[in-house]
This record gives sequence, structure tokens and C-alpha cells, in this order.
Amino acid sequence: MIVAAAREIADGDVVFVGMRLPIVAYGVARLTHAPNAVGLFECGIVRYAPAGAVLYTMGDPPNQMGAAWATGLIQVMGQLQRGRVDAGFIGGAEIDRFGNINTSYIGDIAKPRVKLPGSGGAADIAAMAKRLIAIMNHQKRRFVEKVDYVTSPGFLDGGEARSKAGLGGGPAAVITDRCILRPHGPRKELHLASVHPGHNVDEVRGHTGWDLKPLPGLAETAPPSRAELAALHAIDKEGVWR
Amino acid sequence: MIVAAAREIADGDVVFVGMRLPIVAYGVARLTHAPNAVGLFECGIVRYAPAGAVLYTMGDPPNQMGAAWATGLIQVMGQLQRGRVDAGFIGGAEIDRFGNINTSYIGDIAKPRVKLPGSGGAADIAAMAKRLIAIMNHQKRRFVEKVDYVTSPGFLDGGEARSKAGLGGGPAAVITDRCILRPHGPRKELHLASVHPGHNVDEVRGHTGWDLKPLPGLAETAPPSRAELAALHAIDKEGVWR
Amino acid sequence: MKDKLLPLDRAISENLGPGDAVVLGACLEPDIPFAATYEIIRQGIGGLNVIAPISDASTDMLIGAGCVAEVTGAWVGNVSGGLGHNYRRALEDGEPGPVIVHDHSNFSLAMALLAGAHGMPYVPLRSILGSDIARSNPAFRRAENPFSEAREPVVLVPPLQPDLAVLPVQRADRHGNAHHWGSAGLIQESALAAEKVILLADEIVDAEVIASDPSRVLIPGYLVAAVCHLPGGAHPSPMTGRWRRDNQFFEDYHRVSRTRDGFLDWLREWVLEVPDHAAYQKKLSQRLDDLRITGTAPAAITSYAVA
Amino acid sequence: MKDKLLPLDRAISENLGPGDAVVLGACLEPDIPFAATYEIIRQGIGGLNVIAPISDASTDMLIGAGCVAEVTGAWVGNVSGGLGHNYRRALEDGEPGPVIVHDHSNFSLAMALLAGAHGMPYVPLRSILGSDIARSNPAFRRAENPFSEAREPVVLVPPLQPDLAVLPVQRADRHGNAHHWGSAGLIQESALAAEKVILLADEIVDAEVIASDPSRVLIPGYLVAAVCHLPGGAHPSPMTGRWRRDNQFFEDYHRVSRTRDGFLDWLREWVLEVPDHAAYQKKLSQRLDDLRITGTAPAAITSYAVA
Repeated sequence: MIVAAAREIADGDVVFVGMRLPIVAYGVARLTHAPNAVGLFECGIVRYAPAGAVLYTMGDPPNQMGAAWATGLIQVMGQLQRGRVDAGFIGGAEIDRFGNINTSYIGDIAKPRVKLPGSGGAADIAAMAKRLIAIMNHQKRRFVEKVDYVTSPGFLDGGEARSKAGLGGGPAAVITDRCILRPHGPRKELHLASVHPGHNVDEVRGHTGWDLKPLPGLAETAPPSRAELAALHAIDKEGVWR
Repeated sequence: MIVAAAREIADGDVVFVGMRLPIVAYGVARLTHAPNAVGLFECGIVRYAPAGAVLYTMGDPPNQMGAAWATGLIQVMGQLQRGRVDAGFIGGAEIDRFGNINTSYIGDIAKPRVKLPGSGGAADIAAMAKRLIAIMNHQKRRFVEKVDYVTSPGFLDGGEARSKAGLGGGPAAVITDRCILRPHGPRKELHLASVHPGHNVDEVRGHTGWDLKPLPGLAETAPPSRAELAALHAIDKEGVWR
Repeated sequence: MKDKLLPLDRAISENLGPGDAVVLGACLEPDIPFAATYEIIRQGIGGLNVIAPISDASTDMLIGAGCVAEVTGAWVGNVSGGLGHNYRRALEDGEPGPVIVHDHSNFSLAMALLAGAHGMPYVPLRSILGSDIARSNPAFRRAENPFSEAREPVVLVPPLQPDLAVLPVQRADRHGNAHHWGSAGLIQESALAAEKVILLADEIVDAEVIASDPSRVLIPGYLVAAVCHLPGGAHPSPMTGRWRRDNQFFEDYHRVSRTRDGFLDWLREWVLEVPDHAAYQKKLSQRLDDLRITGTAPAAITSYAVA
Repeated sequence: MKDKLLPLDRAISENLGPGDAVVLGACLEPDIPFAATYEIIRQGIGGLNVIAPISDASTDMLIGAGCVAEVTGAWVGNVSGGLGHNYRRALEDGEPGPVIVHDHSNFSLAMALLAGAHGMPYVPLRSILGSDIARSNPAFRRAENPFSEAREPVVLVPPLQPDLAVLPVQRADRHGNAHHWGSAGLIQESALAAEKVILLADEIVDAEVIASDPSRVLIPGYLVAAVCHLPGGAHPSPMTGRWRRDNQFFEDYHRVSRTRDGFLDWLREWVLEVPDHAAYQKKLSQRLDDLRITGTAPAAITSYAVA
């Protein structure tokens, strides 16, 4: 999952790194195929090399020391709105067939069944990054036909809805513990792009709350290479995030 | 003139200090009756104590060293728009009976007779400081019935015109080399408030381009005290700005 | 200049009242003024509008303690554990009382505080277009960009000028002049937007130390109401160059606060029965010492010489 | 990381073309990139839109040399002498050519660059209400604050995203990571708003020096197109901790530029017949040495240690 996320980062990309798993994914990418990637953290940090120790939060001292820039949230998130961020990572509690993500309210807003923590920077990253990559555990209650609340916009109602709302970019991939989904076709609905080793199409469809269609050319996700595994172990020495 | 300007600063005031003479006036005030005044400079400096050496510009090294804050223009000028600046000083090429100041164009904008340098921060200071204090040489061509161009708004057409334009504050005093003018009455027209020693009412009126009326209680400006003169010499050791 | 050094209890009681809007946690994960969070709970100040983009478990604690009527923020939970249990209970069950949420993204809250800081009437924003945040928070308005030919939609964000911001800094002098370094989140916008500022200084230094580096100044003292000397006052959150994060503390809190009773036990142990920050430090004892950064990795020398 | 160190002539010729909008002087009186001003004149790049709040005599020189079609600024003159004679001749007599002025106040230009820096669609402003600036620059629009009950007027400022910003800094590494200290004017807004950035570094240092103090970073290198090593590249303007202002130079320029011929003589002597910055330094010789700040007034030690 982390390695698959790392592969979404191209060399030279300016990447908005979220909390938790994406921090590790950024490190893996940087140590393998993307040595010129730049990592942005919404607390106000820009880094080239990954932090020298495991991070529990993006504001931990190892992420500050040796940073390329320690500045304000606006100087970093402003780069999103300025159109300078190539890829952004977020997680979520619920995602729907058009890649809209909910991290706010399950059920009615006025009296929610579950109150989730909220957007943080996710709504901004989803709206303004050129490519959005979501990382989520693949469970039927999380992969739903329509999210109760759009915290982070994907393609909204599909088709041209996102551009009509004034937004470019949009979801490029959803990385789960079972597979990778990508938007496809004029409706921009999420399709099954590849299945991780040890998982299969029927299982994935069984854990998805909509009629998930396979992409033409659906294949198995390439297993982590030796270099990728080595990078993963180097970044997360203690296995905190695995 | 400098001492009269210094007296416009009350103790504890947050003062927007412009170029040239006001820098000296701030220093004199701080060393005499206003030891708790704070000086703001639009290049991004906040100072308590005046600089330790004569300043040719507000960005000179002596104004940086030991500053209370070296920051951006926005952090300093934002305090104006935030309503936190008690008094602001500006100069000008032309001023009219309602305290509007022109530092932009003499004559027609499309083909000016004289192109002046422009606003700098003067328009902002005039619009947003709680009290505006102008410092100008008193000549008939400068003290005009109506300025060709309002760079820095005074009371505009007088009366309620300024508040109708969305502005509070306004001119509190115009300090010249001959006298002090202050707005008076419902029209907020500039009146003669005091005449400096060695000058007289007729002379001042003769150098003013409108029918300048005296304020009730018009008096002679108090001459500089020994303490004020000592402060003036301490701030401007070389007499650059006298 | 006025001496603004005060004990925390006086700084809070003199500058925060019931119903006030207060920034508690402007830097996201680091520099959260937990010592002030605890003191506000001890003083039982209620009806607060707590403003913070993300402030780890601080907002959750205040909600559980019944101090909060409104939350103006982008994320409320526990960075180590995820969900905020008190936040859930308040929103789902009204326990211990109802809380109104003013939904924001990090960037929309940033723009609101930026506007408050510099007296901007409002700020137009693209960044929450398409998000239900722009709908569920009625403070926002929709408009069109008058400079665009294509009738481009924008969201207008009104300014926030909180009554108070409580801001941890590495060092300050007694007059409130302060240095802060490391990621800054919204600390400067909060300092300038708020009507009053209380600094929690990890170290009190001579005025000359702050004046030696004016570009490192967070905010000059004339804009500060009170300075409290509270080493480790951001514990369990980290502070650049000074304190590591107490991850276990957050995990423990997340676990025990899962039930209301568990939270109340935690609150008694860590807040109500701890009279002040000195007692809190003593209770943490070795654990706090272990989090203290004692090494030094000095910044390159910078000079402001004039000759 | 890419090595971005370039000689000034290549940095300019590769990153600035005729008709471009370029920030030359973002810090008001200090840190004006005069070395780049001279090089642009030597290369004869014309039709520029010169953007600067206040940049002392730099804009006046460029106008006199015929490089300028438009000025976007708040003040054009000579801080020592007052009026800018070339600016006057261009506006009053069209000599050496007509110049269009986009009038701003310092704060309205600040808001335009702030908007450009952070992708804000526009910024509403109170600060030039009542001023004719809001009328003589047709870029501004008037509107009402939709959050006000009293139909409060505001002025809307569109964003500026210049093609290039040339920014002097005290030190940078070869990859474009840079430290700047002292008053910052609009240097950071300009760095983030511009499509491309050229740094004029007073000193080139190892990457570790910049990385030792991330809070002092002006802008990280990935946003920088080129770095030029130009000690004293801001002469005659001052640079905090490095160079005093050459007041006499500004006064001399003001005096001789009073006539067109006087200006052209000055231009030949100080720009056209000086091939590069090294020759300029040599020509200044002892005079430059006398302006160099050799003492040190170090900032308090700041640490980013993690343990």
C-alpha cells in the first residue's frame, strides 16, 4: 500500500504530504525513483530528504531539523492554490464512486451518527493539487455509492461537475490495502486498475459499495521491489506505520 | 517644525513613521515626553528606541539593528488596516483646505506638468491611521484651494465626505515651517491653530492658497524646550535633517 | 517598558472570560498550549469558541470538560489515535453539552485569520470550492470573481479576530518580545488577528537576546498582554529545538477517553487534581526530562552589525 | 539537486525577455538589485513592466535607459533627492519614450503580490478608499463588502504574478536555497508570486549552512531559476549586516540626472562602459570597501536539535 502510493510520485514532483502513511510513501519515493521530489507539509515545512527519524506527526523535531523551509501554513498551502503542487495525498473515512471523500460527518450533519475529525488540509489538497491520491483501507462501509458529506471533492457527481464547480485536477488514484482504483471514461468514475498480490477481483468487488468495473488491461500490482522494501525499512525503522 | 511634529505623538502611541523628518520627530518624542511610543516603518521595521545613528532611509542598517521586529511590509502596514495605528506622518507636495494631499501628479494625469514620485505608503497611512499628521513647507503653490490629485485622502470635500467614503480617522494637524493648522468645525476645514515664533498670521495667510481662518484661541507655538533641543541634537547628530 | 510576566492562572483569569473566542493551538501538531488548556479547565471558563486549525487532543479535552460552546476549526481529534471521543460524544449525543461546529479547511481558517490579522474585509478563496464545507458553515458566501471572464466561482471568507490567542514560544523577554522558530502554522496570523495575546515562554531571556535577532521575532511585546514562564508548557506536544512529542501520552488519552467515565478519571488525574504547571511537571518528572531536548544543533551565525 | 549558479548576464538573458513584468526592488530602500538593473540596461531589454513598491533610483535609471514601457509601483524617485528626473521626463515629455504608470499605494501593491503569491483570486482592500489611486489605475474595481450591514465600500485588487523577480539575499547555496534577514518589505510575496526567481547572493555557502536554519529561509531552491554570486550586488542600496547605503552615490545620481545629457553621461560611465559587476566593484574600489560592514553583531543562538 505504501509502496504503491510511493509509485504515484514522479521524479521532480512537488508533493503535498499528508499525515501518517503518506509521510512514509514520500520517503520511499525519494529514496528510490524520485530523488528530486519535494515534500510539502501543511504545518509549514518543506523538505527535500525525508526526516532522519520516524515521525509521529509532521511537526515533530526530526521533520523540522534540516528542512528546506520552516514557514507558515499559508506559504505552503498557498502553493496549492497557486497551482504549483503536482500531487497531494489524503486519507479518508468514506469514498464514493466519483472519488469524493468524507472525513466529517456520517449521517445527518445536525445529528451525526459518527462525527469524524474533519478536513484538516484535505479539502484544500483535494481541490487544488493537480493529482489527488487517496489512501484508504478497503471496506464496504468505507467504499460507498455516495458519501454523506463531501469534505474533499473528487469528481463530485461525475463528468464535468468538478470543472463546473471551478476546480481543475482531481483524483488520479485511490490506493487501498487490496487494489488500486483510477478514474476512467467521460463520467470519471473510479475503476479497478490493479489488484495487489494475494487479492482478487471478486474479493475487491465484494468489499466495494458500488458496481466496481475493471479497467481495460487490469493487472496485478507489481510486488514491492527489493529497493522499495529497503527504502521502506530505512524510513520506518521501527515499523510504526506498517 | 520637527519639535512641533514630535509633540503630536502621545506617550504609548503606535506611530507610523514616514521618511525623512518624521524619523527625527519620532526620535525626539521618544526621548522626551513619549518614552513608550512605538515606531512603525513600512519597509517592515518596528522600533522602540530610535536608531543609534542618523538614518538616510528607514531601511539603513542602524534601523535594523536592535529593532523590536524586522518583518514584512504587510505585517506592519496591516496594523494600519487593523486599526492599531494611533498616528501617522506623511509629507506632500500639495495640500488643500480639507487636508487632501497630492504627491502624484501636478496638472493633468494623462500629461502632467510635474510627475511626482507617488504615494509610497502615504495613501495607506492617510486612509487608515487614527490621526494623520502632515509635515510640509509652507508655500502658496503647495497650499492650494484644491489639489489636482488626491494621493492621500484628508477630509475630501469636507464635512461627512470622508466617512461616506468608508474611512475613519483623518488629518489631526498640518505642521509647516511657519505654523500649525488643524481641522475645525463641521466642514473640517483646516484652520490656523498656532504660529511659530518669528512668524505671523498675515505672513501665513499670504502663503496660503485659500482664505485661511484662525482657530479661536490662536496662539504662538511654544518654542522648543531645552529637553527637546537636546533630543533633537542627540537624534540627528550631524544635522542632516535640520 | 511594562513588565508583563504573570503566573498562568492570573494571565488566563485576567484575559479570558466565558463565551470568548480563543486560539488554542495555532501551529497544528507542535506548540499547542496544553498548560493553558488545563488552566482554562481548572478555572471552569465556559461557553468558549475554540479556534484552531488542528490542535491535537487539546480541543477534545476542553469539550469533554464542558468549556466549549463552539469549535472553529478544520480538524478535531487526536493525531496519534484518530477520532476525538469527547468531540464525538458532544456532536453525536450532546454529552456533556451541545457544541456548534464552524467547519473550515486548514486554508479557509488560515484566510480568516489572515484577514483578521491585517484588517482585510474578507478573502476570496478557491480552495474549498466543491466541498460541503462551503455549505455547512453559513459564515461563507459564494460569489463570482469580477476579474474573470468565465464567471469563475469563489468562496468569500469573513475575517476572524479572536478575543485571545495563547501562543507557546521558545523564548521571550519580560516585555512580551518573543522568538519563535520551526514551522509556524498560523501562529503569526493568530498573534496579529487576536485582540489579546498571552505567550507561554519556554524560557525568559534578557531583552537583548530578542533584540539581537529582530527577524526571528514572532510579535513585538507591545501587542502582548501577558507572558508566562512555562518550560514544557506545550507538553505533550513538541516544540522545535526544545521538546519531543510525548506520543504515549496521546495514545493513553485516546484509550482512556473512549468512555465518558474514563475521560473524567483522566481529567481528575491530569488536570483537576494538579494545581498548576509546576505540579504537572513534578507529576511527569523523569518522563518530562526524557522528552527534553538537551543537544544543540545551532543555526548558522547571522549578524546585524552596522559597521 | 540542480546547480543553479550562473553568471548574471546569463541569468538575465535566459530568464528575462522584452515586455516582461519584473520585480526589481521588493524591500523598498534596502536590497535593491542594482547589479541586475545595470545588466538589463546593458542587454538593452525593452518594453518592461517594472514592478516595485519603492526601489529608490533603480526604476528611474531603467526608464532613462529606455527599458521601461510600464511602471507598477507606489513611488518612483530617489530617496536621497526626492524626484526622479527620468521618471518626470518620461511622463511629462515622453522622453526617451512614453511610460504607462499603474498607480498603487505600498499596501495595494502588497495585496496584489500577496494574491499572486498564494493564488488568491483578488483581495478586497480598505486602504486606498478616498484616494484617486483607486480611480487612476483602472485595474482596481469598487465593490461593497457583502459581510457589512452598512454597505461598506471596498476596493478589489487583482493579483500580480510577475514573469520574474530579482531578489538580493545575504546568502544562498548553489541550489537556490537562501537566507534573508532584516526588514523584508515584499520580498517573500514577490518570490512566491513571480513565475521565476533570480537570487543575487552576497555570499554562496554550503547547503548545510542554509539547512541549519530553515526558519530563516526566504524561499527554497526548487522555486528558484538561477543564483548569481554578486557581493555588493545591491550597491548603492544597503543590505542588513553586509553593506551600508552609499548616500553620496544617490545624491550624485540625483544631481547629474537632472538633465538628459547628464543622465546619459552617468549611464555611460557607470553602466554601459562597465562590462560586469566585477568591473563595477573595481571601479568603486576603496569606496565599496568603506561601505562593507566588517563588524559582527551576532543573533542569539538558536537550535534545531532533535535530542
